[in-house]
Amino acid sequence: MDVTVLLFAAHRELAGGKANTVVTLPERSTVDGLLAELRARGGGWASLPRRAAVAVNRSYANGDTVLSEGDEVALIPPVAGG
Amino acid sequence: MDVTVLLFAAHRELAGGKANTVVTLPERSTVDGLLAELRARGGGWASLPRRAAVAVNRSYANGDTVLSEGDEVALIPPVAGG
Amino acid sequence: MVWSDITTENIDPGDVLARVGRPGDGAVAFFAGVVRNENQGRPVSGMEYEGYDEMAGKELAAIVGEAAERAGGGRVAAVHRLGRLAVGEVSVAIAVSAPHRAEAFDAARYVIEEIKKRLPVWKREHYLDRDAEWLEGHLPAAEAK
Amino acid sequence: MVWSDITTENIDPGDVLARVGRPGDGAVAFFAGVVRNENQGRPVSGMEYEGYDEMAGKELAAIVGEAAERAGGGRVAAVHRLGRLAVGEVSVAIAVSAPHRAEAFDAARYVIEEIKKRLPVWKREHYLDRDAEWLEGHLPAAEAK
Repeated sequence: MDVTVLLFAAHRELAGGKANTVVTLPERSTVDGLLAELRARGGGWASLPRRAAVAVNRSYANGDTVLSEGDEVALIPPVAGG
Repeated sequence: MDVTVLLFAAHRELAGGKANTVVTLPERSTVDGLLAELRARGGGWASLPRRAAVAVNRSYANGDTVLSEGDEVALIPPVAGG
Repeated sequence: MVWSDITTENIDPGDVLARVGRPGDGAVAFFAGVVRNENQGRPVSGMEYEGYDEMAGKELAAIVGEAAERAGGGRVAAVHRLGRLAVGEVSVAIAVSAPHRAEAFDAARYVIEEIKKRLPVWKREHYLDRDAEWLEGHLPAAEAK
Repeated sequence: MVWSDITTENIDPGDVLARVGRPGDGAVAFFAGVVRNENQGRPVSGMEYEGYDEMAGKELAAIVGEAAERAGGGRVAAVHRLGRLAVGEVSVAIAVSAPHRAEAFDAARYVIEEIKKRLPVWKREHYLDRDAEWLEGHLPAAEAK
């Protein structure tokens, strides 16, 4: 299945400036599985912060949230609004 | 010596609507002495609330504050600004 | 910078807000008190504010000075209106700017709490269904016996 | 009544204030965040706000809804700006009206604290004397390992 990964701010710069990328994963992969897959790519991806919040389809999710085809998964760096 | 007594809000109504009045007191009278003198007048004055804050010359003062000729003594009902 | 005033004119929140803010301030807090249309279930037609004008001006100036000090030298502006106000009209407005939000909120809150404790102002509520009444207030701390 | 928005336009505090207030409300609290001219001693020339737009809109709406409930059904309006802001420009503005002041202050404070904790927005500070930097932020509570 394919999910779309969104990157923001400092994360985007770590990953070579890409704002989003499509990742193909085994069925029933979790958020943690996706993160492991991304880090295994090496380069900037390897240095994605160990601590990252994740939103699936625009709601905060946990590491064990199971993903589905077409999900929008956003890696949320520590937020700094206001 | 003479001091000017200012009355406000509910106090003024107790004292027959007068906003201020001049009171003649013995030299070195205190705020408490003035209050006793006013209450002794009877009528509405007798019912001036037992608890009243007092300002002498526009600063909050205590019951034992000593008064001087010409002082402006305001009886301050419980305040309700804002 | 502090600014304070006792006025019988209409209060414009924008004017009060415009009195604070400087390049080093990252936070602006504002508070306004507004005449309500009811109090404890009684329909209210308006509020009449009486003040000991000269002392109220001096006391409000002291309060904003204390607030500015608490806000680490922040800017504080406060104005209290006297006279007869209609429902929805602003009776008091306070603006504070400070480097950070905690200081700004705290100073704005300090000003309104101190106004309620010590500003020599009284209010008489006018009701739709009965006579006007002076509202119970707070006895200032310095108290004669 | 709640209102919230994520915008790239200039924020006018008066517009945000005008969105709250009703006849039963006696208190209006307001907060604005403003771009400062320095941070920890470094001169700042401006701030660049990036957001996860769609999620930020949804999250800000959730925050103002929670705040309105805390304020006993008070009115809450909040707007956050994105894009490049100059020193002195407003990045966020929050207005709350409620029957009494404690509720209004608490709700306004709640909105800004929750924005700082959970709104998916990031800021990059631009300095006069060096390169821009993404600022350290807060990790939202829902956290993947």
